[in-house]
Amino acid sequence: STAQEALAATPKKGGRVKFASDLHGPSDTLDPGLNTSTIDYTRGRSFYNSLCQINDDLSTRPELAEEFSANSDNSEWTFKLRKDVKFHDGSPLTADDVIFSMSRHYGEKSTSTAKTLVADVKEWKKVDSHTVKAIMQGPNADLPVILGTPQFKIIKDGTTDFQTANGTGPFTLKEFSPGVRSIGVRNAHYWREGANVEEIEITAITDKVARTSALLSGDIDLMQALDPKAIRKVESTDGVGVWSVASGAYFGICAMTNTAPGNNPDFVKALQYIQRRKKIVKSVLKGQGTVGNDNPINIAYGADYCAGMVVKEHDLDKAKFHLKKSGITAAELNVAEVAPGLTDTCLLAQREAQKIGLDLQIKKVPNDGYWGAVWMKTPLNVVSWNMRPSANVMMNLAFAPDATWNDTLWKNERFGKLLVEVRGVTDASKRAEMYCEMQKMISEGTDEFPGSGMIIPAHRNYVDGKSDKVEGISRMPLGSLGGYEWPEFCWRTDA
Amino acid sequence: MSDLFEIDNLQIQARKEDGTPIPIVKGVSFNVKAGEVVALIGESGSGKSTISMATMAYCRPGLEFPGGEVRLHGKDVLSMDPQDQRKLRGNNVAYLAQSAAATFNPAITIGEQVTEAAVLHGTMTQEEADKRAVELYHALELPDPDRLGRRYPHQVSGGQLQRLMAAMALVSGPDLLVLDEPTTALDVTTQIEVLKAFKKVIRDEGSAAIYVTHDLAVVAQVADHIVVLYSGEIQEQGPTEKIITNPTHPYTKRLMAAVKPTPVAGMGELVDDAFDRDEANVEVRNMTAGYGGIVNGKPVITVLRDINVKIKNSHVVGVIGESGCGKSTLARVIAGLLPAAKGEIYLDGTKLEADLKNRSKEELQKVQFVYQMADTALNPRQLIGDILGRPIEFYQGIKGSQRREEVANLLRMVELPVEFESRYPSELSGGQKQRVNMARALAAKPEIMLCDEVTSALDSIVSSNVIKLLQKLRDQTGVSFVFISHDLSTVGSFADEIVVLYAGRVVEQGPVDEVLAPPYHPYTRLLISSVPELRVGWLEDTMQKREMAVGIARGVEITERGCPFYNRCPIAIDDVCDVEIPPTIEPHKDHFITCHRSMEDIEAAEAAPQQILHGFEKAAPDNEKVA
Amino acid sequence: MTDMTQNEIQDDAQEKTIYDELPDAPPKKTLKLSWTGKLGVIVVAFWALMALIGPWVAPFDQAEILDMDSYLPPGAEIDGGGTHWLGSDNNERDTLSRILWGARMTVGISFVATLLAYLLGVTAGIAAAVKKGWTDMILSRINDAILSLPTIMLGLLIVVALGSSIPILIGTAAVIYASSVFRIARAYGQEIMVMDYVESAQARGETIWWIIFREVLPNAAMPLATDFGLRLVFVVLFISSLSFLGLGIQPPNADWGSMVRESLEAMQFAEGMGAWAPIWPALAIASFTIAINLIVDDISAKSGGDLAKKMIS
Amino acid sequence: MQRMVFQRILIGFVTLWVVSVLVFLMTNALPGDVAQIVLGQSATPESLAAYRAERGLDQPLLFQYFSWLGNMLTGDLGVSKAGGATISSLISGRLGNTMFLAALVALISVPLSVALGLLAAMYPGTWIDRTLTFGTLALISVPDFFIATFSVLFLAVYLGWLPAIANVAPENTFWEMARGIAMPLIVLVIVVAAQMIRMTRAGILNVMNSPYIEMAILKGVRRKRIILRHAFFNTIGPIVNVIALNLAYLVSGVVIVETIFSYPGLAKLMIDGVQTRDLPLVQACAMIFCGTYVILIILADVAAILANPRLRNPK
Ligand SMILES: Nc1ncnc2c1ncn2[C@@H]1O[C@H](COP(=O)(O)OP(=O)(O)OP(=O)(O)O)[C@@H](O)[C@H]1O
Ligand SMILES: Nc1ncnc2c1ncn2[C@@H]1O[C@H](COP(=O)(O)OP(=O)(O)OP(=O)(O)O)[C@@H](O)[C@H]1O
Ligand SMILES: [Mg+2]
Ligand SMILES: [Mg+2]
Repeated sequence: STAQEALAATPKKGGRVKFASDLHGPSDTLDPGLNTSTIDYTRGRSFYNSLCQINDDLSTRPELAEEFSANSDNSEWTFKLRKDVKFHDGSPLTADDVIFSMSRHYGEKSTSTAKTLVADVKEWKKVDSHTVKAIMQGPNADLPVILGTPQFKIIKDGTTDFQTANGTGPFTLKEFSPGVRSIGVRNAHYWREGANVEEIEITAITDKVARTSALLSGDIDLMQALDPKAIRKVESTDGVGVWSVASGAYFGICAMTNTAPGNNPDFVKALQYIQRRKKIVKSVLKGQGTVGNDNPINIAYGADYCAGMVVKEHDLDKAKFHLKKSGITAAELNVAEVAPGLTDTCLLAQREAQKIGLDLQIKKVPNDGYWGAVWMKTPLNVVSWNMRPSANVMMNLAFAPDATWNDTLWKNERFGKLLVEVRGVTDASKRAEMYCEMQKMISEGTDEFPGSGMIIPAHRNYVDGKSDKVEGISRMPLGSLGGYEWPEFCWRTDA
Repeated sequence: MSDLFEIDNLQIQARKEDGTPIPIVKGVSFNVKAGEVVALIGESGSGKSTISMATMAYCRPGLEFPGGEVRLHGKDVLSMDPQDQRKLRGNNVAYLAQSAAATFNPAITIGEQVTEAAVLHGTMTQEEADKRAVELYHALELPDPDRLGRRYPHQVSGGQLQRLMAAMALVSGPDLLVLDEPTTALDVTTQIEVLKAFKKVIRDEGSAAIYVTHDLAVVAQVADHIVVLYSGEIQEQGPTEKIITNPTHPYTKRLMAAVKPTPVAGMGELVDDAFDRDEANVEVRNMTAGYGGIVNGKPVITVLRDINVKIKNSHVVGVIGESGCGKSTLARVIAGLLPAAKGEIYLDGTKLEADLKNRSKEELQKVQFVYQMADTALNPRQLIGDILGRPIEFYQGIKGSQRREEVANLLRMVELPVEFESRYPSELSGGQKQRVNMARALAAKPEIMLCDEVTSALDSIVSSNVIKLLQKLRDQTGVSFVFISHDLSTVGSFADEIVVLYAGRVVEQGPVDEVLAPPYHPYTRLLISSVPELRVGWLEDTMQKREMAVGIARGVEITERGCPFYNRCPIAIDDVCDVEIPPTIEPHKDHFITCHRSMEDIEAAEAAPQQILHGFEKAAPDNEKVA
Repeated sequence: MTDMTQNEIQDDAQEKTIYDELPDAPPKKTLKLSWTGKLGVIVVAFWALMALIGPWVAPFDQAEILDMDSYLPPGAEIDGGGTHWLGSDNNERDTLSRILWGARMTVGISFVATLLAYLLGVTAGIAAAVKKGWTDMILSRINDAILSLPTIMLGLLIVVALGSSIPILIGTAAVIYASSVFRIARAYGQEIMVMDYVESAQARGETIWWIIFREVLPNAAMPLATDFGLRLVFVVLFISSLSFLGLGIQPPNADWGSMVRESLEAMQFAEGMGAWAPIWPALAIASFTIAINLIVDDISAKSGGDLAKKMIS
Repeated sequence: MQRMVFQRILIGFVTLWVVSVLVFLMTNALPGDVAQIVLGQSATPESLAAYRAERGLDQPLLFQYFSWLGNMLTGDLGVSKAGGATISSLISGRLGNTMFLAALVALISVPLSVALGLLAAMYPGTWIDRTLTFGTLALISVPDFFIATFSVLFLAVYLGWLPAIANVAPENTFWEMARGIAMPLIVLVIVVAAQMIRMTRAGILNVMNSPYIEMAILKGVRRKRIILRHAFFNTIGPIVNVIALNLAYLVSGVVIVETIFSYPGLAKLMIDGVQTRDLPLVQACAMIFCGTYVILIILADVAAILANPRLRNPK
């Protein structure tokens, strides 16, 4: 894969890389359990390590764990830790550190943002000083991938103060000013080859034009979230380029199923048929995305994607038919620009809705407080999801009947049962069949059991910008700039 | 003597909205020789100020020069290039503006303003100019001459400002002095000093002067040559002696005829008894007032002390006294603009609230105050029609065309053209503003009018007409007046009773005939003998009298102890007058004099003023005690 | 000397005749406009007209998403027929049409909001100066408190708390800007308050309203008018910054400030004249505000510049 | 005079107090339950209650207010709920940055705009005045975000003269600092200058009809001196008020400039605080803004008193 290729190209040592994300602020944190944003994830990847690391194809390989294995039905996972790993303060990594790090995702007092992902681990057990065991409530083949996600970084046993980062990562923390910048210096005592660059600076430039300008003018080397409209400009400028990775990330409109108008399946269908999916990919995403089919899972999830489904084309007749059947003529859609292009997408929908006689009022609401006050609270709203490490995790987060973040409060018991069952299924074709059924339930529903109420017109790529002088960036689709893997592997051609 | 300055067929015009010209000065020509004083006299609004400003190639915004020449040393200043015009102003020609109070910049010290022109034009260094300014302050009898320059305009009185303005004009020793009503705001005693100073400068430096005034008696003292203006045209001009004694033009004759004689007893008219009730219309009892807020029941700066005044129905009470003695303050207290610290005011027998905020609209209407300074009392952004129309509408609810009719009547009453209703105050002359100011009070149809120097800027004809108008009003409607003026002849002829204020206290009070006839309070006497007479050489004669020299050369000192007039009084008793409050004697019924001396002493002093030398030693011209 | 003056003089002064006739109506003091002022009137009139009829003269609907690319240069032909005279925006909508539609929002809202701000700020500010004492103290402290908070923050709070609708938007802008107006009006009010003519009006028993609007205000009108001209721009920009936070005018309605803001990226992203996308609405704002200010200048020149012209360097 | 200044300072404290009440009430009136927003989607009833108890949010509002005020007075600004950093540590560096930039802008813009305003007033109606009028109006009617973005594109991207982001890190050299701060400086000067220029001009022309100006002309005083000495000193009161308002804006209102140039200042911090409902942070920022404002207003009032002898030496 690309990561390996990049590594193979004999990186040069030294130099400094400056990265600008799109958001930061006083809530910046060095506590992996509280991480929620790209800048946090990047910082986490610089100063900490995980037990397992995710490859570009979403398979896993060991990181702090020397090796890991499961029992026959994937209900018990054993991780053997490396013995040569030291924290930045010089203390060695032991099983206690892992047990402590994991324990922070449990209990009432836990503030972890990823606790639901590991809720099915019944117990973390220390086997010996360098071996830990996860005993599951049921079979789950996805545990290593989950542990590869940013929140599960390993910290020193007993850490409570996160004004500094005492991790095992490729960089040691030199400066951390929330909302301003963080600086890491190459960890000379890293347990493996380690970082190529001498220093990284992690900051954010909130304004997208300013961020792009900073890249174009050479003031930063890497930037997160390049506006698709800027691609042409960046590509035509010497010395900088676009780093676009197709992913399963998506945005869409949520029609709450517990209330009107979303509880009317025909209304949802009408909304689905007015979507100009290809146009959204072409114009709004400038080609940096793939057509969505109201299905959270796409090709980026590999085998779990149900490839056989027919994509709903833009069809005003069908839309009109369903709208008529639903008897609804007006609705209000709350929109916050939580993902680039979302407002444009909604405006497009508004325009098309007008053509079928639906008065779709758009109410722009501030991003500020959106997740608390609007999302999952108003009948029609919008959402944006990053890609998750597996289809199961994704659907578990947002579609399971009891999921806290179930966007549309869609309750389909059968879906919930399948979601748990499939984790234990090892037979590939059986598994594919089950996943396909689930995706159809979400996207189309059946006559008795309506679909999820999600309108997902497109999946977007992670589109970032980089200087040509920085190499060694992977194509892992779980986050920007190759899933935040770059701090350890990137290198400067001019170093 | 050669002609220093010539005005040749000068024309100045304004324009109507539609662009048609309104001529204001219609071809005026006269010359000024070096060392000569030319007086411009004429009715209010005849263009005197406009012509004086034209000497510096300047006209007010809205006016323009369509023709004529103004030559200084033979060169036409109107056609000079602007830089040369600027160099001329304040240097070769110095100007004393008509309303001193408004002409001083409130943000700059007096000293800087006085010396500014001389220093800027490079005729003197700052030190030289300062020195000369101090000399002038001395000459003009200004208080505290050495430190006066560091004060700001608001820290001196209106009369003092006018003298400072004179110092400003005199400081650079210009070729031509243009003095626009330089003594209107001054009481007679101070006026003498200022006139003296002008004469001295003109004599010593050989400057020429244009002296604008409506006061013919003053003209007789200072001018060599008189130009009589009417409606922008010259009616007559000639040597002073000739014009005064033998005017030929009918207008000049009328002007002379309208001059009031020196005040004497018996010139007041009898009151029509139609409205005559014994009951006082307004009564001020035991009033003490001042500025700076009231602390412990006493004003921080006490100006008036223990004042008792009764204004009977349809009576005129004249208030006279030197500049700064508290005349305006008295009127302000009655009007409620300045709440008294002590004492009461009664209107028709009912007590008035001290603060006007607590007075009823009816009470406010009944008592109308005419501000002394018309310049600041008229809103510059309101048309005259609105200024006059508002009280009519406000008090009587008259609107629309009827209101316009009323306004027109008011304008006619004060002898202003009806079309002035659509002018702004800045487009009027000084006297015209003063009349509008008075008309505004008339519009309210008051029961009592407090007139603060309403005729000071008016020529003799208009002034006597205004007084006639007031008299007519009194006779018709029974309105009573508090008439504040330093013009003793006007007071003498118009008032029924006189209150003489000195340094915030009543020194004499009584019916006009009593007050203006002996026995006088020493201060009243000084005032009366300082009124200029309409004859050439009066000033010089007066200055001969040593008594005058003694009495005049003093500032007013507001004291708490003793008699306020002590330091100027020719018959003061040391260790008595300066420590004890003088008693009140009543030579006749209702005539009160406040003095330590007995009636006999006072009468004796009248008889032989020259012999009373007491106090002369302490009155050596340069007196440190006077601050 | 003419005969006429002769006659006049011989007449008794009280019976003058030449001025005696009352003109039919007092001549109006009309405002004379300079050429710049006239230009201002023309531009303002144009935008006022567009505020009324903009939607009907615009070639397209403001929400019409035309099947082309975003940020097309001016003059680009549209697939379905028609031309983007000023190019298109990020959503492939016609910029010219949106500017014409937006006139209503921008001109209307900013004008009404500024007027309200003035009504509020001037009244309270001069009232504080006139009344002095406790009224002044209380009004000034409340005002200072409002003023000391950043405008965006205040706007955010008000709109978040009360929701976003055009009346609320106008009210918010009015309250926020009234506080600045208050301070300036009060500063001028205090200087004018000490004049005798104000005292004279008080002595007449006039109400506070009369004193504020007839005695004091006309004398501070010129600097306040200048400030009015500027504040209008601030309101336009304020509304656009609220829109940016998702609080302002709701899509697809256009307002010029937001149009500039939304298409700002074009300066970087778009090619050729397409990069002018934010400039057109910016020009619309500029033309409107400059025009208003040119008129303001003419009004104020009437009350300010006369003596200034007599100065010599 | 001293009494007057003292009085102003006292009034300043009253203002601060009023603001503290206002800030407290307003931040508490923000919609959405604070605990809910802070804890986000992972909130459980128990953790919400725990959060409320920990923050004292279950106490009566009045009590909360006084304990907040008490802490504030003792210099304890509290802890940011999000990152856990103390608010004073979050603020201190940014406060310095904000004040530095504001001071620089003030230093340039105030003399510049007063001078230009005076110049325009000196030659009203002439081409100088017209040019200045058009110039200032053109600048003021262009939104600040437009100027900022344009200058980045032009000066940083196109010409490459200046960095696109404002580098003010402590390790930078003076030259780097100067280059880094140049653009925000230019943009802010443009943003605040226009109003000051216009208002200075208006203030001057407003007193130009006074008789004392006529007198100065009649004394042959030059244009420059008339404006500077005679007119200007009589209108300083209103002008310093406008200046004070603009300087207060420089401290609290420059969100856009801070965002576009990534300049770490207080204004952006406060907006971030509002967005994350970090109430202690918002309150602390608001109080700082108010404090600066109050100081500026006191200075403006004192300047007005100093410039006006009628106020300086009341009768
Ligand atoms: N606002 C004020 N504050 C303090 N002192 C004042 C104030 N106004 C007037 N004075 C002082 O009060 C005294 C009386 O003033 P007032 O105006 O009554 O004099 P006046 O008799 O009317 O003099 P004039 O003839 O010059 O008008 C003067 O000494 C004056 O300096
Ligand atoms: N800007 C103007 N526009 C129109 N008319 C004006 C303007 N300024 C002055 N006038 C008129 O010019 C005439 C002459 O005014 P001027 O001030 O010279 O009178 P004056 O002789 O000095 O009178 P006073 O003795 O009352 O001061 C007056 O009738 C006045 O109304
Ligand atoms: Mg005059
Ligand atoms: Mg007086």
